[in-house]
Amino acid sequence: MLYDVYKEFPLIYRNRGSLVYLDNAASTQKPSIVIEALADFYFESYANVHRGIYKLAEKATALYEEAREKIAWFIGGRKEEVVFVRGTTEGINLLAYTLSSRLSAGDEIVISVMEHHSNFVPWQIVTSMRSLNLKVVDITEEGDLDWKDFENKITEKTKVVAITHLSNVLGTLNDIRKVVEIAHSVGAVVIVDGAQAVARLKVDVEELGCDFYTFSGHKMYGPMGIGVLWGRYELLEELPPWQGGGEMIEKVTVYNTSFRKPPHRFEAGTPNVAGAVALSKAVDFISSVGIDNIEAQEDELVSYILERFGELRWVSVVGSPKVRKGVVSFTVDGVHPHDVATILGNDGIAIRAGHHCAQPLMDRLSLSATSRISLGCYNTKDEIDMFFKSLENVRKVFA
Amino acid sequence: MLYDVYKEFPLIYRNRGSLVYLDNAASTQKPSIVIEALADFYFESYANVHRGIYKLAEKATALYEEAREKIAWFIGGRKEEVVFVRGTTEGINLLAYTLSSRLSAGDEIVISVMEHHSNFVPWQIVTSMRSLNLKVVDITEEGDLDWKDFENKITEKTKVVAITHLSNVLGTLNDIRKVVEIAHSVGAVVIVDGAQAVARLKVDVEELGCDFYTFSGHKMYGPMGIGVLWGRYELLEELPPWQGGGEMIEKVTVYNTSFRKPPHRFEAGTPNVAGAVALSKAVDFISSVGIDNIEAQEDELVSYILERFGELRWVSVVGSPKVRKGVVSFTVDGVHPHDVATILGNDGIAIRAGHHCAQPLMDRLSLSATSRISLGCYNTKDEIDMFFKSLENVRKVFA
Amino acid sequence: MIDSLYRDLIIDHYKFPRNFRRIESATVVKEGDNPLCGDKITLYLKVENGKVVDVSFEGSGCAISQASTSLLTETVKGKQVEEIKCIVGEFLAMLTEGKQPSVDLGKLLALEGVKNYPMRVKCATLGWHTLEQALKEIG
Amino acid sequence: MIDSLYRDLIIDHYKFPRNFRRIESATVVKEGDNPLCGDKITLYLKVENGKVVDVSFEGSGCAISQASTSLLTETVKGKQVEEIKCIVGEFLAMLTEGKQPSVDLGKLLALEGVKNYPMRVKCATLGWHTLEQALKEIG
Ligand SMILES: Cc1ncc(COP(=O)(O)O)c(C=O)c1O
Ligand SMILES: Cc1ncc(COP(=O)(O)O)c(C=O)c1O
Repeated sequence: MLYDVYKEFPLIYRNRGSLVYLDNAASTQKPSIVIEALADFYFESYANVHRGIYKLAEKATALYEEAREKIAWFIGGRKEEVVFVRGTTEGINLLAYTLSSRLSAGDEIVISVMEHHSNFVPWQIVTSMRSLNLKVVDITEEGDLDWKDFENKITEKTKVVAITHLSNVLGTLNDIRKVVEIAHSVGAVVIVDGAQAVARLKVDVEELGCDFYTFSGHKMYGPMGIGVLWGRYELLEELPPWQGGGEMIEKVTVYNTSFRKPPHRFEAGTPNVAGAVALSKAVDFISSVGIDNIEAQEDELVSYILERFGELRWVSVVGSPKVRKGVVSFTVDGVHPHDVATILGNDGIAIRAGHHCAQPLMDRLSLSATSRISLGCYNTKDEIDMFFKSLENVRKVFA
Repeated sequence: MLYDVYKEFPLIYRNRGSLVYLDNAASTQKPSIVIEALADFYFESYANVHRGIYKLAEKATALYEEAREKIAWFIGGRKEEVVFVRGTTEGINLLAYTLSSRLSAGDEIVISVMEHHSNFVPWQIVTSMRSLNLKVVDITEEGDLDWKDFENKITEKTKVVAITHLSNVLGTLNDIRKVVEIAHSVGAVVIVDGAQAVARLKVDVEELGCDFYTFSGHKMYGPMGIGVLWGRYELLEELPPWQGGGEMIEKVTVYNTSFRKPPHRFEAGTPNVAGAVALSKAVDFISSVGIDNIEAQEDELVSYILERFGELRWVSVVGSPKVRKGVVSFTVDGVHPHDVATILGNDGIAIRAGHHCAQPLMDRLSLSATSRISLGCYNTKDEIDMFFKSLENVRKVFA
Repeated sequence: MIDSLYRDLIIDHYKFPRNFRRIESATVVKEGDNPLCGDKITLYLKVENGKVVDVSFEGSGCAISQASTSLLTETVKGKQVEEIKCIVGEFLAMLTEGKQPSVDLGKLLALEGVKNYPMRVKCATLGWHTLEQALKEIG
Repeated sequence: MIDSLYRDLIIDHYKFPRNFRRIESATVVKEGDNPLCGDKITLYLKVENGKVVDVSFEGSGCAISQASTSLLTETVKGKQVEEIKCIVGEFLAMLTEGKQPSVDLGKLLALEGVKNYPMRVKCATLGWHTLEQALKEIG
């Protein structure tokens, strides 16, 4: 177990005993080196990037591009395939707008019913704009992708398949290689929403075989306002720009503009350099702890949580996927999830309750909301025990 | 003069004597309170916002909404009219995509030839997508908006007028009230690019009378990755969403979604809460120094710079607008601006050289590039003297 | 502290909501929901000569939203519309602005603790905002 | 330090560029530009039996880009294409990878200082990348 990792997280360390932070799927806390990298950048190296011909600007530019390199390394991609965005949501919107501009009426986009709103709403917007068809793959009773339904929904007209790597509600780890195999067989490109996966298990985009992979910095111990869209270079090269502005152009005349190559084509305006630099420190942090160690520890805690829940007749765990990572949703008989979260919150246990930005999934499960535990690398067995102790209070209040 | 303000900027203060930072139009340095607010947020109050039912999330949400309120106050708007974006570029792209979706082929968008690429390229992209006409207002020889040309270009078909408040190359302060008067007479909405203005003079959106105003945090002593789009509520309410995802929806079903009211409708995904909170500290900083004091000091330095340039026969100042704020572009006879910037940079004088993301303006001026000084609140007369001393070196090298 | 939120009275009204039924002959039926958290209610009012002679609700959601609406029905039944409007104003001011009520809110004070839970205030006010809308409709 | 960049030789070649003219009967004409900073050149090569018998350029831009191209023309004139390819490789490696050249680059060493100015390396290499393209074309 990673007993001492929590010491690297000032907010966690200082509030030890009074705060049990189990809302890591919403956002993780930050280790000191990330916060300090952010502050240091502004203290020591601050300048806008690109084309500044003085030392500070050179330094900022170098740091920004090194961050890109580090992130490429982290996910097994190439530097020029890494586009900095605000987060997963922006990454998917960028793809929805640019990919759909190349499609024709009647073409199909396939997603799954377990997607987060960020992998639902952009597709709804662009499919209705362009008369495309949005098809939604169902899940099994256990909460796994329904492969039969998936194969049925994939046709020769399918151009894009967008699937989450790891469900933020069910904890289901989807078999992306299988998704890719089926999707590529009809020539569709595969987009993977990696928001929940990237801080929980080793991600290698080449091994997964997908075409695009996107994730948020703030869910992987990095700062807010920065995220990553990775795409195969040949595919990025074919995409038109989305946002226009500085940094993404080659030459602008009054009525015409030529655009730079990827990744710059997709980074209009002043980028969040400080965010990118601090995100690369989050990668350093994860690497130093070891992503496999984080995964093993979270797996162990998940097993423990499921075991403890199994002892409570008045709690139902939502879903039982084949492979579950870091996330457990549950409901308490006769108590609304918001009331559960309020009572736990009052005991210093931070969990999330609601639809988790996955209303279509909630509808599918015939639930209006769930309570959710989601783990981070700093969580310990003691904390899980504190959670269960507080859960008894929920029971008492509603006795 | 604001003699001591520079002490609040650690990077400026520590490098005093060896660094003269005159590239503030690209980005400003940050005062301690901004950097500390950023770090403190992560140390003390970190959580994702909205719908977290525990103390940390409540605190983060409250800080985020207070930041919105502070920024509304700063520009004389209403809280619910303030949309957080990454920066000016994203603000204009959001407007270009959403406003244009309501226009018909043949409708006209009017901009000016002094616009930054961020107020050029998005309009080029959407006008070509939707068969709209992009019209570009000329400038006078002095570098002011050509009002006659402006009135000629405005017709009954003009639906949008997008103009910079303050040119990042010429330093021209445009008379926005006059723009508004003419544009509103044909029912066009007016978008103001406030990137260069908001840290240099008092901006009051009601007084200006414009419909949208957008600016970047990093150019007003705030952090990167955060900016503001202000819009009249009635107009924001009419706009469709642009990016889709969490936080901006009311109810999502598999095939249909209803959207929240502004400003949330336009804030898809996890926002940059830390950035917004730190930006509100930049507003506190500006307010405590006094925006009028900053303006007065920059005005004084600009006069001094122009006076000194006037004494040098081998330097030409670009443009002589009626009202100039904080920005002076120039060229040195026989020396390319990149060489000027390199030699100055070598002496620790940070200026910018190039097209300043305003290639159409460069073409209009028949220049390929200029060198540019742009001021911040911490610049002093001594620093300007150091600049001029270094400029003599440029001459010597190329003697 | 949690007891100041989930008072026995609240739990009781959640578990055994009062006036939880339809009124077929209602003067006005009004639906209210908090789409962000999924609470839903339908409020039935029967008004005669400016007086609420019967009131009921149906709905689903958290303890706070359901208990608050249940308490609402108890409070307004038999009262004049004008008096009810005053109570609604006082109740909402208590929760959203932290104001001391200037009339006696009786049992409704059991909900005062909600004001310390900003994320839950919307739950407690759902029924009351719906009532406000309903009263507007009858003029 | 600035003198290591703007050596007298560079300034001289900037002010008085050598072989700054068109070659009407050129074997290959190649344009190159750095759109991001606006430097532009056109390179003219006349090749006979694998040998560059004449070379010239036209262009505009900063001192580094123009002087570097001027020096280029002086360097390659009269040399075999194969030998030139080698020089191009060594020169680019010196500036972009900081490698010690393994052949004597002669006057070109005056440009070595550029490697300390990362934002200017593209200026110094513009002519050379254009030459590379041109040589590819003649095969
Ligand atoms: C006038 C003007 N508009 C827009 C921008 C773009 O701002 P940002 O890059 O922060 O989006 C800038 C700054 O580069 C500018 O000077
Ligand atoms: C699976 C999944 N996808 C996408 C997102 C959206 O991420 P962000 O809000 O950082 O854009 C989230 C997080 O809320 C998520 O859990």
